[in-house]
Amino acid sequence: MIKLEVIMDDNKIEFEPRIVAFVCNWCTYAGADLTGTSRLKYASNVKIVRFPCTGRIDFMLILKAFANGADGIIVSGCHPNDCHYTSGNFHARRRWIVFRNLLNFLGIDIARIRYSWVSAAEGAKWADLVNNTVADIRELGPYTEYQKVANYMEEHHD
Amino acid sequence: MTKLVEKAASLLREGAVIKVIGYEEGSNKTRPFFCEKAEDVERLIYNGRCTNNLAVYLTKPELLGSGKVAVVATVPTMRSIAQLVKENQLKEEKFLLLTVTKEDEVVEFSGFKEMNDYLADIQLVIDTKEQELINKLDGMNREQRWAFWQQELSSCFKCYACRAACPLCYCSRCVVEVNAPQWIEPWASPLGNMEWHINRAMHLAGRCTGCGACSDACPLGIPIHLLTHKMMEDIDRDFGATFNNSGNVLSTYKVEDKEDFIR
Amino acid sequence: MEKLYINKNGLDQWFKQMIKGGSHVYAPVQGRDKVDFKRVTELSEVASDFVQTTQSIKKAVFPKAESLFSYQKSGKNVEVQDFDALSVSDKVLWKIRPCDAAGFASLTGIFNWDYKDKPYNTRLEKTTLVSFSCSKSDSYCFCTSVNGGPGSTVGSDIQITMLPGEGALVEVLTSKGKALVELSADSFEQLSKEIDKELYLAKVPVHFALEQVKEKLSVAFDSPVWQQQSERCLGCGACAFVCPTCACFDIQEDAKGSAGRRIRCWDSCGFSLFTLHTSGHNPRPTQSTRWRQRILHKFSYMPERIQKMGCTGCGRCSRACPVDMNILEHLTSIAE
Amino acid sequence: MSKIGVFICHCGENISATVDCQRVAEEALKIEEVEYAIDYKYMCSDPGQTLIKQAIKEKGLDGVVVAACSPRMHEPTFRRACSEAGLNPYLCEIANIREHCSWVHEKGDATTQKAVDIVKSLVAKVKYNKPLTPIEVPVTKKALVIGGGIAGIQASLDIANCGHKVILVEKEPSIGGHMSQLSETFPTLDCSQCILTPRMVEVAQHPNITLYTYAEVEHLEGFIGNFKASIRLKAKSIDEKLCTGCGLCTTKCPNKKISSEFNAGLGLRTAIYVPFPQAVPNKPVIDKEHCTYYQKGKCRLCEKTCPTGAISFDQEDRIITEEIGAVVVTTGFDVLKPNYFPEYGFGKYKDVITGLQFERLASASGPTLGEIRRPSDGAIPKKIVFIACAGSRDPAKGIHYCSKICCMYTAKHAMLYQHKVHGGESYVFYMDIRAAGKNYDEFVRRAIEEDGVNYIRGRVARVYEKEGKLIVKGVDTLLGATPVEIEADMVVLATASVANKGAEELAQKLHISYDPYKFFAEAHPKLKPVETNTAGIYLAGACQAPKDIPETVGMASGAAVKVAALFSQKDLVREPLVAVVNRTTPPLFSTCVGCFMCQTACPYHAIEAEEIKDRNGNVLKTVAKVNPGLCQGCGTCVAFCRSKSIDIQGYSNEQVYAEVAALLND
Repeated sequence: MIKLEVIMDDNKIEFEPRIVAFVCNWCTYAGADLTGTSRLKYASNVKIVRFPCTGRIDFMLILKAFANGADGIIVSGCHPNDCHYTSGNFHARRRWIVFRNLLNFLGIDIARIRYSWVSAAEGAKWADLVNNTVADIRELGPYTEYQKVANYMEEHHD
Repeated sequence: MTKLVEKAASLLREGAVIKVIGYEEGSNKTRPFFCEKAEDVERLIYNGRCTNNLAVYLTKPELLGSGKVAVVATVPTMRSIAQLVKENQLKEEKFLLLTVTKEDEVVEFSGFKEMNDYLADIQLVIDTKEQELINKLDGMNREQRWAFWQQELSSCFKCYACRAACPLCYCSRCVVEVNAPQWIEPWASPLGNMEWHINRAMHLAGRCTGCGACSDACPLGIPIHLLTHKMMEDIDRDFGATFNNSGNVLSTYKVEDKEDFIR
Repeated sequence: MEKLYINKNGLDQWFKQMIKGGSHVYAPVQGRDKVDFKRVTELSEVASDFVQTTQSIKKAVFPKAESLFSYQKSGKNVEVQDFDALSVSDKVLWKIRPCDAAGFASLTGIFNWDYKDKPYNTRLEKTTLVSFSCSKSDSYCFCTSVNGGPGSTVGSDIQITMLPGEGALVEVLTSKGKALVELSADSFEQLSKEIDKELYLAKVPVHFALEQVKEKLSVAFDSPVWQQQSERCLGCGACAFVCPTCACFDIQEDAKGSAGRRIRCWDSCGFSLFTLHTSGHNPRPTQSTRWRQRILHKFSYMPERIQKMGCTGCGRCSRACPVDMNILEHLTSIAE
Repeated sequence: MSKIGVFICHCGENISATVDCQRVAEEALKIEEVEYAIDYKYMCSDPGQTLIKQAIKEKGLDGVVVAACSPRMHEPTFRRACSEAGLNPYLCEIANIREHCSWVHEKGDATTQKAVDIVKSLVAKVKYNKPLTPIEVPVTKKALVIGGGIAGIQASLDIANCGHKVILVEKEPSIGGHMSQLSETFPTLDCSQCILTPRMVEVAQHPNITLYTYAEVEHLEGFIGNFKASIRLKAKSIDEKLCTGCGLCTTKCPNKKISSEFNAGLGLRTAIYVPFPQAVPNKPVIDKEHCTYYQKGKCRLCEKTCPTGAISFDQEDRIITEEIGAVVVTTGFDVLKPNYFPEYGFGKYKDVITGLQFERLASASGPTLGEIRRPSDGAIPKKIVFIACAGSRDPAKGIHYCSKICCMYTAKHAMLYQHKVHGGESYVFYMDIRAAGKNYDEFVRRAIEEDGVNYIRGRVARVYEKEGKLIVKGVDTLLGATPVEIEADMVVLATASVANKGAEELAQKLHISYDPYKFFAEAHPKLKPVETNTAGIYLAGACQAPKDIPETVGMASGAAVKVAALFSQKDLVREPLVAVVNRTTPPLFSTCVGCFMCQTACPYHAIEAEEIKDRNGNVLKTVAKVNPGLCQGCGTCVAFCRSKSIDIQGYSNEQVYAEVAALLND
């Protein structure tokens, strides 16, 4: 394993957020490709999972990402009216509205989930989105609250 | 002899139905009653204490048998039936729907449509006690809400009484039983419990009729109905779509749906 | 077997010593609207006025989910970490009911029948059962119909009977009980006179003759009674999970990346999935066959197999049932 | 246990400059079930591909991950290579370590580690990949064209000329559409009918085309290659086999004062009528609403007149069904209704007319035989005002869009007027002149410069009558908003083009989408302009948006090519990345409970109901079924399905779950 932590001057390890991005194939994935083609640099903390459409992104994947140790999540697809499948992003949007309210009601930190529309032409926007999200999550710190719950087994706390 | 008993007796005697699903007196509370014989009709009761949502039985063919079944439906039961109809789960010819008015008169519906018309005039009343709890939670900061729900949900032991009592949880294979992949930890643990209750709420989004059967059934008294209840409120506010006019919120959309968090 | 007296102050002191000694003490605590077992550190946290907790305290020895072993893979190597007996803490189960104490005997029978279950036995060994005899009962209670009673000491390490004037009779029943008492020996007094604890016990009527139920059940496999009784059953697991003797479990794998663990968790014969085969065939296809299994298992199979009843008459299942499946009522009707 | 091969491409130095590719290969080899891992300079080159092919054969790989550029680049290349080595192409996944890694991060351990993580997640995914085979759907090689205007005519002829059968359905008694009503066409001023009628005749005579006029599509079901259409043939009350089209009946019909649709209300027709002399088919129909016999039970004069006994009063509507493989929708447009313009006095003053009416006045076959005479008294207008953008680009009228053709036809109208009325004065009020098109701007310039049409940039506020003149009050914004008042003899409104009246209803029948203005929606505004979201249904002409004739014809030919391409294969072959509803053993058959809420989630109407029956034909269960011919693989239904009964091939729940877990876990 290659160590990712950056050793700081005062010997403290700077927190490197682990972030996954769920993106649609047609807009944001292509937008991120364009970021690459344009050689725009951004933080390496974000790793992309490709979906055909934001409509495909199961809300459970977001919870699973947190359970598996993600500190932040990006969800991004085509702008409204630009969906390759015409309405997948509209369905997704409605799902996120409902889901986000529910998570907030349960006290899950919704500031760690960043939603965006990034088109295939918005390579620069993708780089900004990643950099801003990494900065924000770095500020929020590791999502230990959730990870503690994820690894909890009652018997060990008896 | 109440009018309900008379009605049930005549239905059974004439063979119009093979059974009447209603309520009887139980131990310290009322309970569902499957009345199949005319001589048992006297056990049928109907009053404000009849709180079980009988719609839960209507999606279980093995319980219904092969004939017409009469259902003594409370308002929450009727709301659930209406939603089940929207979801293609009930065959009209299979059921004879009855309800009892405040004046103890028996109303017999000619079909789902008539039942819906009857329901349309009845306002959905929100229990003020529920609202207090929701307001209390809304007043908390995020960390407090998290602590509240962790405390509540970690006690859950996954008996799935909430699922079993909900008329709209009729899947033959529930998502918690899906193991490829294992979306939700099947054992009772803080994470698995929370994931289960989030799934339950999401799956009921826009479908829940607010009957409260889930939390009534919870042996541990976890206020799980708050999740679906809060969601009903949010959906009503965000999409103006209550179960009365849609019942299908997550598989539909409007171009003009408003949000303030996608950038 | 030793009988002692303890006054209110003594009780307080003794309890403090237990906590100080490092034991995890579980006792009934009044929640928002239910009384249930929670870990406590002060005697004042313990609920006083209640008939029965919602859940039994079987999770002390049979957790709702527990890791049987864990593993870590690195390359082609796998390192397995067996169940760690040392991780189990000493526990005192405080103010359990005689029917709860009796339940442990059934569980022990199940977990030692064909295989000595290490996690279970380790936990039980480190657990001391302090039951309180019952001064109150309700219409769901039927311990006396299943060989128990409000003052039964079966299964308990210590039994306490509260006396008028806030003192208590302490029956020290086992060496484990004795060890617990010795934590604070000077808190106890010798009895000045014999105390008839029967005077302070609830009156729980006998509702049916157990032998008669067993006899009826032996020929009831094909009876229509199962269908009649279970029609309203929703098929949830509430009854099994609150029950002090239900021990059905499932085995699950929890794997994340290169690490993982095998988990044993509660299950219920009331779930349709419990017996579902991969082929799609279900040998217990309906709720009535599952209900029959529940009753027969408790009242026929367990007595036959491990010479223990599968029911202690605590009535929790009836209280917990969302559709008022009252086991006492059903057993009585079977007996008739 | 899988045997996965991982192939890491340097892409010259595009990847290896910032990512330690050798290191990635070493780390990849440590992943469970990875049998082989190697890095190479150019994986997409022939030797690179050979490397993959050899490893598949020699190591017996059952999964391949190529860590290289974006899958949008070379996924087909590497899948083909796998296929050539005998591995199902869908068992190959691409780890994007160029666009998403080496190009966007600086050289360093973190970048190499990210490449490793990406490889790990794709390895985790590929373990769950299933071999897939392309979907083959049989195709009925017959097309349905709805609407017999120039778009429908062109599409029908093109498809028919490719050797395929066409059914052309037109709701009016004759094909021809709006184009047949036009006088001359811009920018060449050639006679519309002269160029159109030969095509109309060709349609009627083409052996591959079946023409149903006075007919409408009632219902359409099925999917690409396999539609079934019900078509209502409205009763014409004429036996077409007997009718010779002699026209005697129309001369005898006593009911002669019916407003003629063809003449846009400026002429009259009889109740039994042929819409216009060159109509195809040139046989009359009886307009039941206006026929004295149908209304009052007496008359039957036409029947008595007809020499062949072709009148058939008791004819009824017939509904026929046709099996077809593709549909081209060419239902055209409508012009904005007159009641939209009270400020211009439309409807109040007879001499305020629409552009379409002007076409009829200017047409040699029109009510004035091509002379510009005003409707009120037949006088030749000495002064005429044209108002462009009558409704278009006017949010107050609810129309935000530009109708596109009005600038051109207004210039044409003014020009025609100047040609026909010597010494006449013409004015055009306009907002902007939009004359983008070959020879279009030149045409407008000609109107202004050679024919002396007065163009005034500004809007008209009001038109009112004063002493027999129409007073047009407007402003000239180029002269500093100077008020302009013109005493005109006639006013022509370039009314907005709007969607056809029944467009919404038709869209719903066909399950295609439409925009807020009820114009039918193309599948993609740039790259799929003639496709709809429903596979196998195509669009051409003004039913999609306002457009002129050459554009319409081009689009019609485009749609025809789509149809011909579809029909050119024995079977329709599609990528198998589609949703599938699970099937399982009895008694469950499927975990789908048949709530059918997925149907509203599907943008393509690809989800059908399937009845599961026992041997005696009793329905045991009704479950959802995805039609692979219609499904486009968006997966919205998958995310919606509560019981996880629908999954999507290529992005299955197991695949994406494994991918996410592998990205985050060590």
